[in-house]
Amino acid sequence: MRITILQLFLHLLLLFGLSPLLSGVIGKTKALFAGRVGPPFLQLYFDIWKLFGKGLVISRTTTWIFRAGPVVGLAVPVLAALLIPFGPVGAPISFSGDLIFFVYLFGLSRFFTACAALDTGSSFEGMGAVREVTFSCLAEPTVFFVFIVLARLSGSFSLDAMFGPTLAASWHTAAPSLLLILVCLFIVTLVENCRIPFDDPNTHLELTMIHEVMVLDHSGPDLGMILYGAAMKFLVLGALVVRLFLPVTTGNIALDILLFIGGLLFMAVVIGVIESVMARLRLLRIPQLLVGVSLLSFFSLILLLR
Amino acid sequence: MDTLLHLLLLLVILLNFFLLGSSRLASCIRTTAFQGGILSLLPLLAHGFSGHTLFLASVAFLLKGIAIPYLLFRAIRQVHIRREVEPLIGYVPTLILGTLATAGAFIFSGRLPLIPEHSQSLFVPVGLATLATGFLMLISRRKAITQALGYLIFENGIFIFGMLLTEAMPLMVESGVLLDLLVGVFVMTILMHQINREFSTMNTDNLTSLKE
Amino acid sequence: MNFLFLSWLVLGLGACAAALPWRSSKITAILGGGSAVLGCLSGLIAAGQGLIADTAATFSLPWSMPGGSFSLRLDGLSAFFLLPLFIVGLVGALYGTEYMRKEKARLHWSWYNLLLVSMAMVVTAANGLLFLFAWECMSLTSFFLVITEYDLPEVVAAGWTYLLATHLGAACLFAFFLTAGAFCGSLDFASFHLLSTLTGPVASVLFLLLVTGFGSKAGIFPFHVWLPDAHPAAPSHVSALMSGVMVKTAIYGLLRMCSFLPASPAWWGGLLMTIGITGALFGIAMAAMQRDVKRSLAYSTVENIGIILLALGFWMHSRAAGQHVVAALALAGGLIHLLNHALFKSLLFLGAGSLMHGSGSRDLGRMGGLMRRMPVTGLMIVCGGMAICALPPFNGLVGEWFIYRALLESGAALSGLGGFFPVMLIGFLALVGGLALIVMTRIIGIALLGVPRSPAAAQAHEAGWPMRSAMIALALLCLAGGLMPIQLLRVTGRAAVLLDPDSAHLFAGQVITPWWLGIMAFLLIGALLAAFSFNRWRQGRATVAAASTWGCGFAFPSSRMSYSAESYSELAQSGILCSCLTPESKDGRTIGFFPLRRSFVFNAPDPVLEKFFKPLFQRLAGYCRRCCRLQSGNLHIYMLYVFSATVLLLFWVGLR
Amino acid sequence: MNNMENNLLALLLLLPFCGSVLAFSMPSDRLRPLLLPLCATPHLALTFLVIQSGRPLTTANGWIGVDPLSRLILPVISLLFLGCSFYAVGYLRCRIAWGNRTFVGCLLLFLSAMTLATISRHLGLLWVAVETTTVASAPLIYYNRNRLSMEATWKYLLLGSVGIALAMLGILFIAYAGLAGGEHVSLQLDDILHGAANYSRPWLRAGFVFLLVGFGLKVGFAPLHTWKPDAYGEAPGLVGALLAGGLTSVAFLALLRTLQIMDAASEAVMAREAFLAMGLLSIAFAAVFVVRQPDFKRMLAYSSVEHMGILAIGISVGGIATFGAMLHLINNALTKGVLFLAAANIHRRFGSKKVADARGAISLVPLSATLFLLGFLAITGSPPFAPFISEFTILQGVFSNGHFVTGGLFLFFLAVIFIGMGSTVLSVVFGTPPEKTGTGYENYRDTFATTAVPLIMLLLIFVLGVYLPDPVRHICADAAALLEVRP
Repeated sequence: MRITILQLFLHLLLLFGLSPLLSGVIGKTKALFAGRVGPPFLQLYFDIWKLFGKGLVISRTTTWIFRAGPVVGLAVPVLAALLIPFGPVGAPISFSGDLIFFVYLFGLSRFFTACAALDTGSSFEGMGAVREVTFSCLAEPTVFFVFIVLARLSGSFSLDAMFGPTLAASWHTAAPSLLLILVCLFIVTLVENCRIPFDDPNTHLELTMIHEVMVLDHSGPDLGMILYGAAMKFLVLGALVVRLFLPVTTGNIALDILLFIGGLLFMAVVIGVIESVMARLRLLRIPQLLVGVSLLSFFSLILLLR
Repeated sequence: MDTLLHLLLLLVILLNFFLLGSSRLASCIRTTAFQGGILSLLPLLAHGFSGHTLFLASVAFLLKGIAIPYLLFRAIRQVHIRREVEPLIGYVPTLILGTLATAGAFIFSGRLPLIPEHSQSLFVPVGLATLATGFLMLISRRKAITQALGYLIFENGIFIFGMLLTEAMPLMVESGVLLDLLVGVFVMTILMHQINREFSTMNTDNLTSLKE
Repeated sequence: MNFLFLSWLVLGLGACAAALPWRSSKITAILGGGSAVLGCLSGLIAAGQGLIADTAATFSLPWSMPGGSFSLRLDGLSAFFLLPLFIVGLVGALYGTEYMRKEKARLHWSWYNLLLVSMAMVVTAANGLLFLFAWECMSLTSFFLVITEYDLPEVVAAGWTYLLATHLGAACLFAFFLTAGAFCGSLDFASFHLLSTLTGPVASVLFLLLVTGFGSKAGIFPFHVWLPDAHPAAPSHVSALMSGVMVKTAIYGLLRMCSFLPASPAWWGGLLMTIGITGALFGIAMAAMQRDVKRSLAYSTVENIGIILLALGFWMHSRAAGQHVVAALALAGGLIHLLNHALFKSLLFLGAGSLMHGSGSRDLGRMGGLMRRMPVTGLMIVCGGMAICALPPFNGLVGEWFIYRALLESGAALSGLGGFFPVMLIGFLALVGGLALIVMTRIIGIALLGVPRSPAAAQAHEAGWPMRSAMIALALLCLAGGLMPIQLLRVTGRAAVLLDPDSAHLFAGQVITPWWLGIMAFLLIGALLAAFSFNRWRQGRATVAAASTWGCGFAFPSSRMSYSAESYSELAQSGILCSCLTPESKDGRTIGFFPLRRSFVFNAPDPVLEKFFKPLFQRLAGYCRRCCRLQSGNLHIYMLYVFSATVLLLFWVGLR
Repeated sequence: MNNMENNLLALLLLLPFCGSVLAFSMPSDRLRPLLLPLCATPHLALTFLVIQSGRPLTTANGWIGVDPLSRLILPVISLLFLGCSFYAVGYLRCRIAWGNRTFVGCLLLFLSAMTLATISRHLGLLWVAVETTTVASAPLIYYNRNRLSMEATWKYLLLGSVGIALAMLGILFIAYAGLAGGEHVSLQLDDILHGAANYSRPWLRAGFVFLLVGFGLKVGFAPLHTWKPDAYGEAPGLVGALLAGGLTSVAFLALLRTLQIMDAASEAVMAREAFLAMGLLSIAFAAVFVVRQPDFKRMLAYSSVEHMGILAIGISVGGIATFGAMLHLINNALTKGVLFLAAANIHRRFGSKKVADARGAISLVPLSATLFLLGFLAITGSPPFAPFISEFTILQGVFSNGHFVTGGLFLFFLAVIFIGMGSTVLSVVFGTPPEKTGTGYENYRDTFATTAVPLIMLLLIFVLGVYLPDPVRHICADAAALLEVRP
């Protein structure tokens, strides 16, 4: 338990403080590409703060599950964040086999968001729930294959050790498969957090949405908690991608943290670039692409096993 | 004595062939009665005159010669049919099969070791031949009465074979055999009467509705 | 051991008492249900004693049957299987007192009590003949329970397929026990250790007999065809008992007999794993397409049995390969999942039963919005759903966690292409987990949430206190399992040690302890409470207004506009599942300008049954009927048979 | 043997015979059925008295005697007849219009013939007794007096007589084998067994073949079973029960006598192989014919063929299987009794034996339908009932003597028979009842008289299935010891 209370505080500070900033950066990059000024960096902070203060309007057909959706949506990313290292800051909790808990934790949030969507009884939420549940079912094998490759390289089964110091050394030994996993993890992050190639976060056409349409009926503090949870989830998965991409540790804690934050912002810019360059894929192509990605990650494992 | 015995046995085989070949019912019954009469003489010839054989011969003559043919004639009269319809496999093939069966009987009895005093007698082959003829009539004939006749000849075959063992067969069992034969045929005639009343014909073609 | 006899005595007396024609069915319910509850209680004590005691309690009585002896043996493994039996039995009895309709209840309780007795006897029998005796009594009593509502033709058809499958399975078991008895001289399990001296091929034949015999009762993939029909046909607390426990007695039989067979070669484990994973994928795919709630849950039993078999097969495989840590993990995973499945599957079946009891039909298309009218049942079904999808705070995750760790450890350790197989299994298992999520969100979303789809669903009434308390008890057990996984491991350790002696030190030690899972479950609940209090704090000041769901401008949203059961799984069918599983749907495509009234009919019969077993049996029956022409009906042919038989026998005798 | 046993045996024989004579002479149709139970109960009492004395006892001239085999079969016949007689009282009351002079008379004659056959120690006497059973049962089968029952009777009679004639030939061959072997010629079973060692081989074997075919025809082994479905299908259920339970056991006893002779003549191996072949053939035929059988009484006939095959296999394998076969004789008789009587009630209620017409019996005649279902489960060897124990013991004998292929075939055919019979029974018991037909059968209800007997028999099988009482076990063990092959 080499984690000290300071590191835990730093961990939570990064989680709560930094997560809304990423969507601000993405918004700014897309605006830059589109030649417009775009919303300020801190737009999401203001939205969440505003929503926490507003009143609540809920549908007559809903039950307690509708109110439980946002609660789980907020609690799950916080707990997931405790399991993974933020750059140099080690994971507060790490035990052998926590990757399984990590994956099924996100399963819990998916379960409640889908049920909350179905609770309103409207066809749009139903559509969103079906898509969310079906596509995530294809993404899970990819996550597991990524974790197996890392477990095989690091020799341990806890996320903290997998994304820990051994990562830098393994880049030299198994660079090609690590590169493949990086791509796969990046795509999974895009799928899970409703970014452009798979889902359009700020579209208004319900037929094309996946995540947005599920939260259509939420309002006030509930909507705030959902947006904040989504941002934190984006940060958690982003942290994994960045950790994979920048395994270097310079020994000085402050410099490493700055490097980590820079990596995150750079990733946000990359996603912003992708979103402005690509359009949303047709809905039927997404399962094929997801299966392709899981085969890719499986192939990277074969590269390793050879 | 033996030559007379052999003659009678050969006569029985000839009667067999006649039965297989003939189509008229009345003559068949008379032939069977005649064959029954011959058979009832056998115990006297084979084992001399003793109380046992005398009684046996008389009972056999009474049943085979008189009682059963009378029953069959009565059955025919009630049903007033005269002629056996074409057997399943035709007269000539039946006769050929009859000869084959008799040859088989002789070969088969050749393989059975006989005790010295019986070695010359023809009882075993003739018995088996008559048995085979009876079986053949049961298989090939259509009319219920001819099937009953076939059963009678079948019994005659066994009766001939029984001659070898008269001292082994106690009186009571011998008469039991004949009694059962009589009751069997009696019940058959009653049934034939019912069949005729039900189907207004004696052949058993329409007796095939009970099948899978 | 004597508590076990006490429980059998109480159950037996209850069975006889309930069979008598009492005036009011209330007395029958009290007598039958009461005796069942008491019997299960004393049974639980016996199971507890069995688990705690180090040495196995044995009991033997000379039985007049040739080759048989009334000998019982209560060791760790039997006690482990008695636990879920009496828990689910107790809860089912409590549930049944209210659920069973008046007129059908009379013989029901005697069959129910006898089923409990026979299952307990199967698990503790120590003699081949007694085992088969109890085994077939179990099949018969469950058959009579399945056809409780025998006036419905499909229930009778389901009962017949069930009886057929169990009887064919029992034929294989007969073959196994008789061959084993022939080799070891006696049918007592004590003498079955001689089986370990068998050579390879004979042991493999015995193993295959075991897999077919017990497989047909456990609902293993190719022999599962009766399960999706029989379980829904039975009353819900009986389906819970059958799905949760009876299927596990088959797994018990497989394990107990395999412990007698010689050290298993690798391909045994491989066979079990392949059957297991195909069964899991097939089961969960079919579960996603059923309109009938209980039929979907029955298919999910096929899936969970597949997962248990995968774990046990992997245990055999890695034990043969000498990886003891991986073997211990897989065995622990298999047994824990088996125990957990008994709990959460019974909870789900009881929940589905109370939905049916309340809303009057099992069809998802006619339910909807039942959560508002049946809050407790709804909450219980959500808990069961979370447990079956292995979501954290509940016990479902503990079993799957061990299985995943076993697969991961062997995937990481094996070099070369050996590691290929466990990794592929992980991929499939993750896919099955995802599909399970689809199935459960479908059932909960369509049945409980949204807008009522039929007038009956609109007036659904909540279940009475016995049904609710039964479900609450099971839900609490599931939650306790999730929060205290150490206890689960300690309970399964007693059984696992008997099966795999050389992994005893692992179960005692810290190598495979799920301690952290419990901590994380507590942390999760803490986080949820914190988030909930934050939500209440922020919402506290603002006013909560209720309005109709935002319908993008539609003025009168109706229940027909919300997602239905078929449309929910349609994307999964087209996207993921292979074409051979797609259900038949006579869709009412509208043609022409003024289409008449169109209807859309959708059902998903079991493809293995429809495309393989039914045509096979029809053709066999056709051949038999053609051979029946031998009985042609005319006397001459019969005479010819007699004559030819005599001649043939004479020739045969002559030749010898 | 002192004269007390002497006249006990004589009484045992004469009682049913006098009953039958009385029945034929008694005028009133209403009182005559009461004769049946009046004769059956003392007959059962006498049977138990006779088999009390453990040691085999024979009369002075040695023609009549009780040995372990007859001590096993006599109570079975007597018990079955007692059950059927009580059932017959109820049955004949509701068919008073048909008149029952021949029926009751022949039934009692049938019982006396069967008793004679069981306790006869002389082959000729055994032959006469079996012939009398054939002739006595012909009118019983013809009781329904319609075209089909007449055809069934005609076939039964003709095939039966041919079979009996062949058996007679077989007995003569055996006698001549003694003559050819230089032994004192006699048809006494004890003398034959004593001198069998040096009988001449070819005569003995030919005799065995004729006896096997002759009595095999009465038992109903596979190629010779063709009369069984017609006879059992058309006869009233009561007669079917007696034939399937009683007559087959007696005919099987005759075959066991033949086996005893062959064992004594150290020809056991060949004889047992013939039995094994016939047994397997019987089960195979039964399995093929029972699938999709449209008539549930004919299905019971094929089940009887199957169980005779099982007995033959049990005897042929030897060891513990012989004990199983002896036990199976008892179980088979009782279970067939239950099945046939329940089937009779269902037939009477629906007025037809076709599975297409007789549907949904559970809602019309609930008790008989349940008995029919439980009887089916018993006959196909489901545990709580006795046939499971005996079939399992036979299988134990088969497997422990290394006949794995036979055991495998046995189990396979049993499974096929279960499927065939199961679909028929379940559609009869659980189908949807047909709408009101015009026939006058609707007013038939399950009365105490018609369902008490099968219920008691079922309870008996259940008790035998759960716990095998010692006297039954000793009887079976002694009978099995008699058939053990002395090396």
